[in-house]
Amino acid sequence: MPFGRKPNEFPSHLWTQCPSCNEMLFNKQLARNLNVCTKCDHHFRLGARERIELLVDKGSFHEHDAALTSGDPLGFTDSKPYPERIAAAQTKSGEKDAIITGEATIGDNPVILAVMDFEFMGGSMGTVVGEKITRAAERALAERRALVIVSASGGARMQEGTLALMQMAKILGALARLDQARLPYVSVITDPTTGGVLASYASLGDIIVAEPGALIRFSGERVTSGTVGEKLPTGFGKAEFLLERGFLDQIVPRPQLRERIGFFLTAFRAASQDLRWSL
Amino acid sequence: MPFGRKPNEFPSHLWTQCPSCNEMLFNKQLARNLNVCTKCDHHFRLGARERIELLVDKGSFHEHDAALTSGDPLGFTDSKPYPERIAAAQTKSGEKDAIITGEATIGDNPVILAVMDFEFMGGSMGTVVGEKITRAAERALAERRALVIVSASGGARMQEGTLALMQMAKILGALARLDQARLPYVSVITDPTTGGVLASYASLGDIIVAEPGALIRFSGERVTSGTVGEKLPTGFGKAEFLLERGFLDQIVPRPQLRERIGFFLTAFRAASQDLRWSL
Amino acid sequence: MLDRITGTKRTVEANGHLPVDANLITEPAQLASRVSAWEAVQAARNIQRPHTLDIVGRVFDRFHELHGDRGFRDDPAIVGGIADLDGRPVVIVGEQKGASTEENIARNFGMPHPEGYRKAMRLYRLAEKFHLPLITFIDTPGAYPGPEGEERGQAEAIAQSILLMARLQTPIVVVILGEGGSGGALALGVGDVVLAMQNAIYSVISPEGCAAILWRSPAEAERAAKAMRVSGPDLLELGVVDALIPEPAGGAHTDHAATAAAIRTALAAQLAKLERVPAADLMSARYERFRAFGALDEAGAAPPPPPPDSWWRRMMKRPSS
Amino acid sequence: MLDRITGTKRTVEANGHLPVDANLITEPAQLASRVSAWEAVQAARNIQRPHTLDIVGRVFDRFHELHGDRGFRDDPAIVGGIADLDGRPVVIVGEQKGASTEENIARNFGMPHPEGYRKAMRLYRLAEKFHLPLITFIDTPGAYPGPEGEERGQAEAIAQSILLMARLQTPIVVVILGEGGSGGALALGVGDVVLAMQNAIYSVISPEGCAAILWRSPAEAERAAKAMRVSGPDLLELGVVDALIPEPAGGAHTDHAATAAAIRTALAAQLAKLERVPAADLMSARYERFRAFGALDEAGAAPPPPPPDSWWRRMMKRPSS
Ligand SMILES: [Zn+2]
Ligand SMILES: [Zn+2]
Repeated sequence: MPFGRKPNEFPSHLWTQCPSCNEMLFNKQLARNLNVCTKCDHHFRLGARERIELLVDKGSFHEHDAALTSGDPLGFTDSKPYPERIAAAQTKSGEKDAIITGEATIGDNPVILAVMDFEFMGGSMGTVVGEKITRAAERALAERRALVIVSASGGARMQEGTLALMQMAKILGALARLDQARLPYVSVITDPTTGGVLASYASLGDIIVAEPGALIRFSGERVTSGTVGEKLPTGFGKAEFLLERGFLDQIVPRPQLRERIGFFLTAFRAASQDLRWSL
Repeated sequence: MPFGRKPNEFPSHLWTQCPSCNEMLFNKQLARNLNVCTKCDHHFRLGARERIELLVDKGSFHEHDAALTSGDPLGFTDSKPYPERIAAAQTKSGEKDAIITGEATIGDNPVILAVMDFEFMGGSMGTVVGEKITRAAERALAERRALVIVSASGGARMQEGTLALMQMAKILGALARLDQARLPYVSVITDPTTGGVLASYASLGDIIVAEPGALIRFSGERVTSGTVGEKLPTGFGKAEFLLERGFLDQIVPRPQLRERIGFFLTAFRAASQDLRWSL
Repeated sequence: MLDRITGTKRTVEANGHLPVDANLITEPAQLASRVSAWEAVQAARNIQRPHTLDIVGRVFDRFHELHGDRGFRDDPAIVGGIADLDGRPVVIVGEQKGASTEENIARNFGMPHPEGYRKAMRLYRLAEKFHLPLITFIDTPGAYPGPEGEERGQAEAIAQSILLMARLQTPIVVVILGEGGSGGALALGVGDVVLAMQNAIYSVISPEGCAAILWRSPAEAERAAKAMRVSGPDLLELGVVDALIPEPAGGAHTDHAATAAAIRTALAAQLAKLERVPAADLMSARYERFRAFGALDEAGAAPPPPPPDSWWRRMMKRPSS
Repeated sequence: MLDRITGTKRTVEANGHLPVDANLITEPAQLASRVSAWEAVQAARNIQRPHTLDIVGRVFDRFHELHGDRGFRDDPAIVGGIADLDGRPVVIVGEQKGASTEENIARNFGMPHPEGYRKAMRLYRLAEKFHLPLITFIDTPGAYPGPEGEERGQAEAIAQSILLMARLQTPIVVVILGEGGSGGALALGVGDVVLAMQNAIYSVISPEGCAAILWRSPAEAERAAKAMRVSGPDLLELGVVDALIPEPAGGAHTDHAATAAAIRTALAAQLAKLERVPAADLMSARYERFRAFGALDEAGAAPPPPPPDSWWRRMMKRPSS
């Protein structure tokens, strides 16, 4: 701890304690450092707007489908009705749903970008996320751009029932067409990515990278322990574990993401433009 | 043991002892039963000519490339020169090399058939085996027949060096074309199949079946224990083990092989003739 | 404006290939009585309900099972092979529960590991290679959620499986036999026609799992099942399934033979229709079928164009209704 | 009549795309002195010899490694990724030995498990999808022969890998860096051009393994190496490799930088040639390259037709020599 002060001496609107190294971090400095701990490189979660800013070439982003919001197809109510939950999340976040999509360039490569935001109802995937990603993939196909999706999600949105589940098939249908057209798709997995998002587009990139320390699991902890009740080894379900198990191409620290994705896209594009290999 | 007689009371040209149940089996009866023990169903090895007879529709087999024999590209000598080894194997077996190929029908399905014989230099794959299988695959492609290969082999033939190794790439090049043309290839693995044969065509069938109890391993026991020195579990490397590990479609007892292969080929052919699904 | 609530009507019409003579239920009103979601959950999980191999043995004339993923293990929770329906060869893939505790332990209660989905994918490709129609049977609480599944890529296997079905160039008929549990079900669920047994369920998360998260108590599973609308009639109204296959009056578990007979009738009719569809039409109809799912509100956007006439209407040269 | 002894000449001519300016050795006579097979074995196995990542780091301008088979494990005995040679992006896959005992333990002495070959295949497909040339580096005693390898399908993985290379629709250049051990090497070895370092070896079975079987003593490995003709000049004469890349006078281990420079020159020249070949020609030339290997005697058969003019000659519109 810096200067031997106790945590309660740090007002929470000014300071954040790093859960990894316990360092007290000045919020402004943390934000300047892309929400990465200046002492131990712990990657804090990052909002979708900030994420877009760090990923794309400066000023190149133009948002698509910003007005799309969810209906309530099931008339779903638990402790409160689903429309109220959405309205609350919208008010809190200023966003319409758990994803922002648009066009941009990354290292001068034209891309369609989709970035999820965990702060909006746990980044859950309902029909808005499904529709926006599907449109993104269809636009990438129509305009022959690469597709980059940044995932951060607790899984499918239960309040939309099987219609949420169907989004997995809907999105993957569009990704199949993109693949057939030999257009690149880069999946960026951030903390946390689980459930139906991991079991669909997050796991399918031509290149799949993750941020250090990200939790990446098919089953939520609650589901796993409730259903099967086994004890899990430490490090299980973290990005580093998945790299070792063969499911990630690389773990890329946040400050290097733009450059790294740009490298891969440039390689894929350089060769594709050269139609000499085209069959 | 039948009638309480000792093994030495059974002349070996008349009787064979089953290594699995110790039953003494009258050779003629064993042959009539397709070299399967009448008591415990142990599958003895079977020569290529007998194998062909049990596999194809009666009288439908016509041999191809019967005159092909091996040169001595390396001038290879160990305790005796390679050409002498070949000559000895030819004299002993009456065959030119470790494989017989030809056309036939199986359950009325037109096939090209290739059957290896372990008795000829341990069923080793040299350039004759490579050439005959490649020609078989090329004929299947040209005549739009299915390809059926029955493997029984200790692996690549060391006396032909890297030219034997190259046969794996040569054969698989032809199998790739067959696959692209959507023609079926059925791999039948018999005791024993190891090394370069297992690591090439034997492991690649649209359907892969094996006979009960067949030894099926990539590494010969000698190589494995010499190089790595680990102790192996019982049952390791037997057909039943491979089925459990996901590498075989089925284990098919010898008497059912023709009918089973016929069933699959009929299914594949019925649909392929129907060009409504053709894309 | 709320412009795209997916409903049975739209989806069934777009895929309009459900023959009347197959005795299928395409409207909840056709049902004499409507089960509650929780009754459906219990019926779908009844251990005496016919499971995949039982149905396959009764529906098809011949069946030879094919094993293995060619990479790690033969998963007993997924079965598959080649079968024959009135001389028409098809590829079968289904999730397999047990009819007893012992069998359920051997079958892992119908919860596949990643190698199960990889076996399924191998058979999907086999179907495609030889232009064989693919028929899948869904019956799983979900993909196995334990550590071994995570280690070997449960999520990757499910994702690849869905992707492959979406692009597989051969007709696919999906039958939800009993429990359709989440992604582990959808990995077998992307088809040209999706049918469900009358008492089958299909859900994005198990009712218990949903209750544990939203109501903080698995005991609220009944409320969760109702809220998620998991029963056959619900699925029909949501358009998630195209039709229900009727079960015997007491439920499928009371009469396996009659249940199989109804499935056989339905499959024979679907295959007869699907085999007349040009492949390119099949692929775009499948894309559109899943593309349509949504419940969206888009301020200021023009209403979406009406879907083009389905291949079925074009083929039949009948006017749209 | 012994009609088809494969020799360097035939193969190199059919593939006649070896540019003179790359300083390649296409005739044993070009070598100042010819190493014995056993000397080559020892040189190829020298722990100080440059291994794949060392070469990749020196040959290419940028390199980013890609990990994992997407199913079981990231095998450290096979490395791969995307690299850049004078602005030309390529996919790299290579077997990786260690330069120390610790590193060798981590790299399993360059002996891949099945998941290593499955990682390689994933990268082969990536190269194909984006029309990137594939460059492979072979350096392995062989595929790992232990039980885990058998359990996870060592044979299947190698077979699939060879099959995939045979049909991969993108140019492939193979470089045998050190030890080319049997099927475990061939899984990276099916290319349009196959080059070997001057002191590399390539064999159907390790000299020790061959000796143990034929001479019943691993101590006879030297005789086995000679009999199997595993050295660079032997491979050139047999046509198994198209050319040798010269090593520094003391061997590659004495000067990694000079070794890498020679490899870079060779690769740049090959890529420049190959990128001008139409894909269909590439595929048939690759087929013919491996199709030609044989040493056959066929009584009564007509001599085989002469091979058609290679794509290279056709492209260059020069008369056959
Ligand atoms: Zn920290
Ligand atoms: Zn016996």
